[in-house]
Amino acid sequence: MSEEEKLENTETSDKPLKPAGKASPGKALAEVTPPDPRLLALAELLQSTFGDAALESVVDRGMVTLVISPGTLLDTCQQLKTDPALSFDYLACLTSIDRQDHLEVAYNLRSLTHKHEFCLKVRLPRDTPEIPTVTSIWKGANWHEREAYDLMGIHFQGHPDLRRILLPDEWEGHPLRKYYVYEPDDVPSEQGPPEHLLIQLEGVE
Amino acid sequence: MTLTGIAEFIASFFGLPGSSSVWIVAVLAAAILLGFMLLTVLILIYVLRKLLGKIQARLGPTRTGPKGIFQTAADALKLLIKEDTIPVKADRRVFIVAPILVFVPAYLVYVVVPFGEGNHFIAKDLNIGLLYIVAVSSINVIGVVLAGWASENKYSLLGGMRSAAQLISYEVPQALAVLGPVMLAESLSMQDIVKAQGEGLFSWFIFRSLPLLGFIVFLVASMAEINHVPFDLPEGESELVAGFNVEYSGMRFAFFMLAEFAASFTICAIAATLFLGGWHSPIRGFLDNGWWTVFWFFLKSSALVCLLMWIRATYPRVRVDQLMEFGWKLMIPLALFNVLVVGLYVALGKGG
Amino acid sequence: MDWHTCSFYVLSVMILGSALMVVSLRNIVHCALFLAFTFMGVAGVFALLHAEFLAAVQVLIYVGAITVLILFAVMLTQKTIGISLKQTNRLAPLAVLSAVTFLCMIAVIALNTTFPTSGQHTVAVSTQTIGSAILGNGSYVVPFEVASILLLAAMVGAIVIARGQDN
Amino acid sequence: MGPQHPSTHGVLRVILKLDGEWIVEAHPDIGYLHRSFEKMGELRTYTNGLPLTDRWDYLCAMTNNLVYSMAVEQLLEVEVPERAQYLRVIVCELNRIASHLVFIGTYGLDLGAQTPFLYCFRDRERILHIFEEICGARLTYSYIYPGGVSGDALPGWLEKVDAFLDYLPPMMREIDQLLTGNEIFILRTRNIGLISPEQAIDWSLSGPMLRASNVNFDLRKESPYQVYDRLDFSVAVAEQGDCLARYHVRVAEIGESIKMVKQCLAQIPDGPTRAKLPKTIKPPAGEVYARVDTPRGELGVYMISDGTDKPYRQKIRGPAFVNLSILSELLPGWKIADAVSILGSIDVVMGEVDR
Repeated sequence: MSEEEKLENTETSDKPLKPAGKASPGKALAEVTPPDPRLLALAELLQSTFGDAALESVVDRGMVTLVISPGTLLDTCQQLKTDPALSFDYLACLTSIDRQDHLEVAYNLRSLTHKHEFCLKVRLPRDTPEIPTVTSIWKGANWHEREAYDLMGIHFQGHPDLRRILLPDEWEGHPLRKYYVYEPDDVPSEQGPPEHLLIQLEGVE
Repeated sequence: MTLTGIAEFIASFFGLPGSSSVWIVAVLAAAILLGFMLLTVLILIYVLRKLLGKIQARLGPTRTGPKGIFQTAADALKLLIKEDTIPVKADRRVFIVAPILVFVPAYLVYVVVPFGEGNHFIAKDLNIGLLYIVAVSSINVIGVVLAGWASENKYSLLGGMRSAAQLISYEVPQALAVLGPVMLAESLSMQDIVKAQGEGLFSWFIFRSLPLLGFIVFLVASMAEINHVPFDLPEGESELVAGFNVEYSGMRFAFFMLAEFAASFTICAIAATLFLGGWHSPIRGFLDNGWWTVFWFFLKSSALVCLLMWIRATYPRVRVDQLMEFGWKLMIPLALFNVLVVGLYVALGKGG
Repeated sequence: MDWHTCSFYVLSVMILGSALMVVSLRNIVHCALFLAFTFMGVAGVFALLHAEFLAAVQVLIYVGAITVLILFAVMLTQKTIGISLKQTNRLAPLAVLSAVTFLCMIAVIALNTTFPTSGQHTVAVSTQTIGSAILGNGSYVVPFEVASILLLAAMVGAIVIARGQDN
Repeated sequence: MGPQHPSTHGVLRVILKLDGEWIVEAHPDIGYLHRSFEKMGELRTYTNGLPLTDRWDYLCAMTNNLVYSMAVEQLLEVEVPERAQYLRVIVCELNRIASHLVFIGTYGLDLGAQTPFLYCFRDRERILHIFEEICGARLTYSYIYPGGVSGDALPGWLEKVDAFLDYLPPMMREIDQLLTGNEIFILRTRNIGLISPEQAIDWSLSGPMLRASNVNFDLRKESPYQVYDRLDFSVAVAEQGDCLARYHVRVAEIGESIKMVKQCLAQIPDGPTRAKLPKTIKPPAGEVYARVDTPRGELGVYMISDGTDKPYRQKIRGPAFVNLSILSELLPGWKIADAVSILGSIDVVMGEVDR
């Protein structure tokens, strides 16, 4: 699984800053475009301020990604917003991702003053997806978190009004989970991956 | 060939006592007025839809008959055929009486409207003509409130109360605005007011004393009185679903529509009579007698009606508290000021 | 029996009838409605007496303002939809007694005053005469002004009381 | 204010707690138009996932296609030919004009003025006609494909766009006179539904909602995509942050869009309109957040590919979804009649709120 192999090689090479623009099949242009120097500078800045907490930092196709552990989320976000050099005052988007063996939450943050942005990611264990809410820092996260709870089942501690936003309240299960198959007539099955979905996952050549 | 002649003929034909011809004249006049009123409402609705269409770059009704002439007749027929539902919990009797209480005042006002010169063009030239109009037009408040209350649903009750508050708060400026012409003509009777504006264009009350103020105050207050567009709070679709006539359908709803459009013609007729010299022609003496006076009267009233429709097309709705504020804090002081100025004008004019 | 007297009888039946209904009906909004009809009947009688100004004022003030005021008061104060009041209570006998005595008093006064029963119509009271009576020189100017001040005070008082709830 | 209400622009339900005429609490209840585009996106390949995007914000489908195609192109790191980029900007700005015309029309209707609605929709009809000529559809265009545009401009199409751009300004002045100068319209919108700049940023509003609260942030200027960096246009910003300011920003944006399309028509080069892409697109594994400035705000797509021909995850960041979330803090304290004008000024399209 390409995701796992990316994880291994970062562990072994003790978290260097790795431009990931490696050649990939089906590329139209001849050579690899080096990532924008400004993004490298931003990644450098983030790496220096959160050196210890940052598990991994990747600059790939125009987006800087910084992965941190869930425990340190609240104070890193607080620092991101208040630190004058960073001042990420705008939460553009909050995405919940199901990586089969674990869940992920990605925060796309942007600074209107310094005009730079990056993606902060947090990995959560699959069985107990608990994470503190950031609505106290950015109020815009309120509905994003309710949607993540509703569709992905991630529980945000301390959220002022955590209930389903899109689906009817009495709906069971979280549709965006990979194994979620909604058979209209019976209860959605979450025991394990149904056959046809499994085949599709291993179908990577 | 006047009405009284016809009445005597009918009285003698049926062998009734001679004196009862007065009754028959009244009944005949009432019938004529009712017929005239229904006719004007039909024409008015059709013209409104065509004019709105023109203003809004579209055609307006074209299906029913050439150029959509029978559109209003079709509407009326539809309303007649539609089933007259009465909500179960509603108070039946009041539910039935309310539309009549709204319709009758609009119809009664026609008694004093001077369509032309001389007695045979006015139903009854009461010497308290104007006061009669103001008094009669205050009755429909009861009809509106009862309609809202009788249909047993909180939206219509709210709508009823709101429109009653609106009607009452705009009766005051309307009555005050009417005082201007009364003072200038020193009489309440409509015919006298028109006679006082006899000397051509600049003798009209709209130009005498403070030009236009009395006219504008009267027109705006009357528009609020008949829930015309900038003040059509009760049926503010976007807020309450509908006003006091939400539960009415079929013929009863037609009463409300009839009352609204008849009232819009009456206020234009009264405005024309009070401020635009009623049935007088703009140039003194020119075409100023007989049937021509009726022509001038209708020309002026329909011009005002078109002005009202133009306003209907362009203006959005006012909020409730703005409406009340506008009424109490602007209209009434203006009306009082107008009365003061006209009073001074008349007093000075007479040499004290 | 010309139409003048017959319409008088019609009007008086209407006034007395609806007045009776006002007192006897259970649903309070119906009473208010009949109150309006009573006032209209009285206005009709004024018109019959050629006091047109009074008739119009009667309609304007009583029907247009006081009845609406009562309707507003009734609807705003309590849930009026569908409840019916018990019209009679313990004080009924006392009420009947006072009504009867009042009736006798009027009857006595009515019997021994001689009304000027002149055949022709009474002189028309035109608005000019009323106007000069109220504001003309040496007439009822003072009581008229006092009354208006009283009304003003009442209105200001009402507003103060109503506003009192907010702050 | 239930799902079926004349002024909620689609199936939005707002639970209002009232004290007489005043609103005490407001809880928007959405989800009535939820078709779970994100789940459907995961089960379709990159190419046949595109027609889905037309149904997100059905008033401005061109920008939905654009953001989806840009996400795929960023994953593939493929360069789109010049002519295609110009055509994309032309159709997106025309779509913005059409969407703002719908806003002006319905906003007037909310407040009771019937005439502007018909004028706006008459002009919008011409834009839809132009779109119909180039891609055969009036609302669901699927015109912008990953790698370029589906069809080149037919001969005479650019001239038609040019003619429309000359026809529109006088019409806009007419609509302007109808509403902007109208005292009752101003009475109903000035200082109503005030949003402070800090509040706007904190609630991460975007588009006209943000720019009306005196925050000069426009994606087309900050991180220009396609050929926006070659066009000179000014960002419409207003100070007060009330309903009237939002109305003025949108009207000004129509003027700016006209200027932009005029410049595009002047600069558009010849050449291919599609990049060479493999039959089945299989971008290398990775994550991308593409974002575009639509008439309602920042429409973003966070797309994750795992090397297969179907996106692994496709999160849609709807601008109206975020703009609507401020309603619960914005409405309390105003009257019901103001709620109608505040909701109208947010210019909500339920398609991309509920996804």
